[in-house]
Amino acid sequence: MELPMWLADILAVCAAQNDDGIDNAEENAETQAFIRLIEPEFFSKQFLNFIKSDTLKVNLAPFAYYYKIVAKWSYMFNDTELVELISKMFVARASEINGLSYKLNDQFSGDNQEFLNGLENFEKRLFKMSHLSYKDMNNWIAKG
Amino acid sequence: MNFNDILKDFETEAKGPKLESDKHRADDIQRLTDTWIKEKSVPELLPYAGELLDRLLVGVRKQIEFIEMNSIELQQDEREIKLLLVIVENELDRVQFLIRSYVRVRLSKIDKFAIYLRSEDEELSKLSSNETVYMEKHLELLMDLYNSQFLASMPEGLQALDEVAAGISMVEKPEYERPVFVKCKRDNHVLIDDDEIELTRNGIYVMRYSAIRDLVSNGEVMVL
Amino acid sequence: MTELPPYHFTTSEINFLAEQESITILPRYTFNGTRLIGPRLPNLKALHRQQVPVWIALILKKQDRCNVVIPDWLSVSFLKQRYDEEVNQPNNFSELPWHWLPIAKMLLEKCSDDFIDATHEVRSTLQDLREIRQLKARKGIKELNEVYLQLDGLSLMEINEIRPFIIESMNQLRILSQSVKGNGQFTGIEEAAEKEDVSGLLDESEVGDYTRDSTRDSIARDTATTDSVARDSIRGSGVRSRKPDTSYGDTRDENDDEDSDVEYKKS
Amino acid sequence: MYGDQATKLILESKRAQSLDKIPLYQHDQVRSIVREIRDLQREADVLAENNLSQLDDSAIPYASDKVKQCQLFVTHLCMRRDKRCLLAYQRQRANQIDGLVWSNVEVDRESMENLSQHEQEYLSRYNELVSEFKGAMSEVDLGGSLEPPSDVFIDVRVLKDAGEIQTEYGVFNLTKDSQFFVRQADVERLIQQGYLMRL
Repeated sequence: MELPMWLADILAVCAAQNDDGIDNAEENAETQAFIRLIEPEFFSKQFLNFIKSDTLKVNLAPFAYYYKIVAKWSYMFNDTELVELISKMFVARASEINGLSYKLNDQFSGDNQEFLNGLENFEKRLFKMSHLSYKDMNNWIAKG
Repeated sequence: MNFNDILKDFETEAKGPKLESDKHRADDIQRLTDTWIKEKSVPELLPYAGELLDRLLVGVRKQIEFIEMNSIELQQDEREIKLLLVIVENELDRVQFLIRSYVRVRLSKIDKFAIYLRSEDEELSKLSSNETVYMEKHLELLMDLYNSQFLASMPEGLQALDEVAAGISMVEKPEYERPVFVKCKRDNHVLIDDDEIELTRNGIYVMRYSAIRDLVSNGEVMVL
Repeated sequence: MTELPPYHFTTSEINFLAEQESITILPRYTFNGTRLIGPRLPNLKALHRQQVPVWIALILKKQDRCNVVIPDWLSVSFLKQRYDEEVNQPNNFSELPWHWLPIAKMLLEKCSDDFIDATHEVRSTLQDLREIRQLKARKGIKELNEVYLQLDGLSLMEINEIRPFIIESMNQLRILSQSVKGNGQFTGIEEAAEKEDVSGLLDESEVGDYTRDSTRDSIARDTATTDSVARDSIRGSGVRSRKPDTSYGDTRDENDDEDSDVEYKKS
Repeated sequence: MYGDQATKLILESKRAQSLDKIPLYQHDQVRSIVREIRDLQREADVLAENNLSQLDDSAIPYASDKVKQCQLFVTHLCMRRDKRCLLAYQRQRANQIDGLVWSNVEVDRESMENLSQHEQEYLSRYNELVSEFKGAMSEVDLGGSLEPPSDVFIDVRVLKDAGEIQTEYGVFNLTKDSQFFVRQADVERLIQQGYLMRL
């Protein structure tokens, strides 16, 4: 079954309790989470391998909030490996974002355009902010 | 008042009262500038610089009077007094800008963190009395708006505004963990994730605010 | 609509700060000082050097009341020397005044006749210096991590230029790393969600469906935060304090980039 | 599904953030979410009652108990989410209204009509509050520009005869081709209207 994350998240974490909710070690041992999350495609081995080999080519745009989802997922499953991999990916992509945001004309083509199209929402915001800052600087230098 | 201030006071006392007021004023603009930068840069609301502002506002009033007095008698070709007024007015604009921006930055933080601020005495004590009045009244207006728009027609159990639903609090707090740029006035060290990090004098660092919050508040580290 | 975050300073604000710095002038005429809110403007005597804030110097200059003594560092030879240092020490920024960019710009614009060196030469040397330093700063960005960055020697205007990028990126890395170090607290996640204020909630409401085999498992559309208002009646929840999470050092590799001037240290 | 209406409202909010104007208040949307919340509450009440009555009944197997619990839990979560979306929507609009108040510009009729009646009331009350706050620090125009001052005084040349203007610095007779050194703020309008040119 498909659930929105806001619901799935809490259901997966919260255990059902067959009493009035008194925390009791014995009971906790017997309890189970309401639901079990199925590993989504974007955390599959295949996808993660793609991230490793082609960090800048990965299209994250379809997963609008990729980093937020990673943070939630890692929290739930304490997945340190995932966090490490994704952090590395982020650094690589962020450097590229910074490099492109520095370009003065807003003309992007080929690989650059493809990379920008593949950004997820936080990355897009980062790009825009960085671009605004560089622009402000260049306008200031040109002024007067 | 810290040790340096006390030392400075001794210094000025030795030079006599006439210099003291001047010296004080000289520092006040610098203090205002620093206070503004700090308030803008850090994620939390800082204590209101009331005494400093009061002193500066007296200065502002005096200069406004000065301009009014002198500009009335001003003749077209009195370049001398005109130039003087230009300088006075320029400075006035600069000080007014700093105060305005400082007050507005604070207001936006107060609006954002209102519920959090009023829930903790320590936080509340950072507001001026005017700010407290503003915060309470603004909350009241918002409350009325929510209530009349939809909240009142909801089940009673749902009418609170500070609950923690699905593990996420509705109360917005300052992002203490957000990184800030700092410059160190002397060698120091901080702990981040159990790692001890050496800070060298004049070094410029970016690190999470929570790690250097104390050093910022005692002035050993300058936020940029 | 993306705006720069509130902690960011605009170039005009940094310029404003630079105008508060002191500079030496040589008055052309005698001029009685005046009381100001800040330090008094002293009486100016013709051809007697006097220190005044840059903004006053520029007003006097505009009225032909003074010449500005161009600081030593605004000479071609000094700047060229700094440029060589930048080239020879790829891991450091050379030492320049805290406000070198705006002060150089203002003086070149408004006091060009006070320069001893040819201003076009000063300009082009400044430009070279700026470019090599900017390149270094941007290279340092590859050292982004969740703990800290060290950028000794950068001036305020240069810092400001890269500030939003660095702060937001480091914050993202910090959120990611804390998501697995939270130890039973929602800390990292909660902030991840709250970070963007109301827009955070707006953002996360977008739907995305992800499929794996035949089972569908949608994980987007999460929302988290909302600004809200307290009532006097507080229901049990109260305010949770969110102290920084401390946790053991992480396992990132130490890959100091030789070419970078940004120190990145990890114990 | 429950929550869909709320998601729509939030998307509307997101859209509104990128507009210069505050869009029309979504009365119907808000009402239908409130209705959804009440429906959920009724459901929750029923579920809770059933749960209670089943507590003593040992014949009911554990698993079904758990299903009921889950149902109840989900119902509550949906209600709370709905509510938070409403709050976020309203807060975002209130923020925009606040911005309008601080910007010091006359609110035109069209913008006013996009606000709900309660929002209009909020606007006028917040306006009062802000005036009160500003009044407490009259030495500084708190509603003024947040841009740092630059060129407080400027040189201007008169392009068209504009008669006399009165400023703090005396009276200027603006005859064509004459030049003046004036406070920028005093002549901003004349420059815009083409009477003066900045030099």
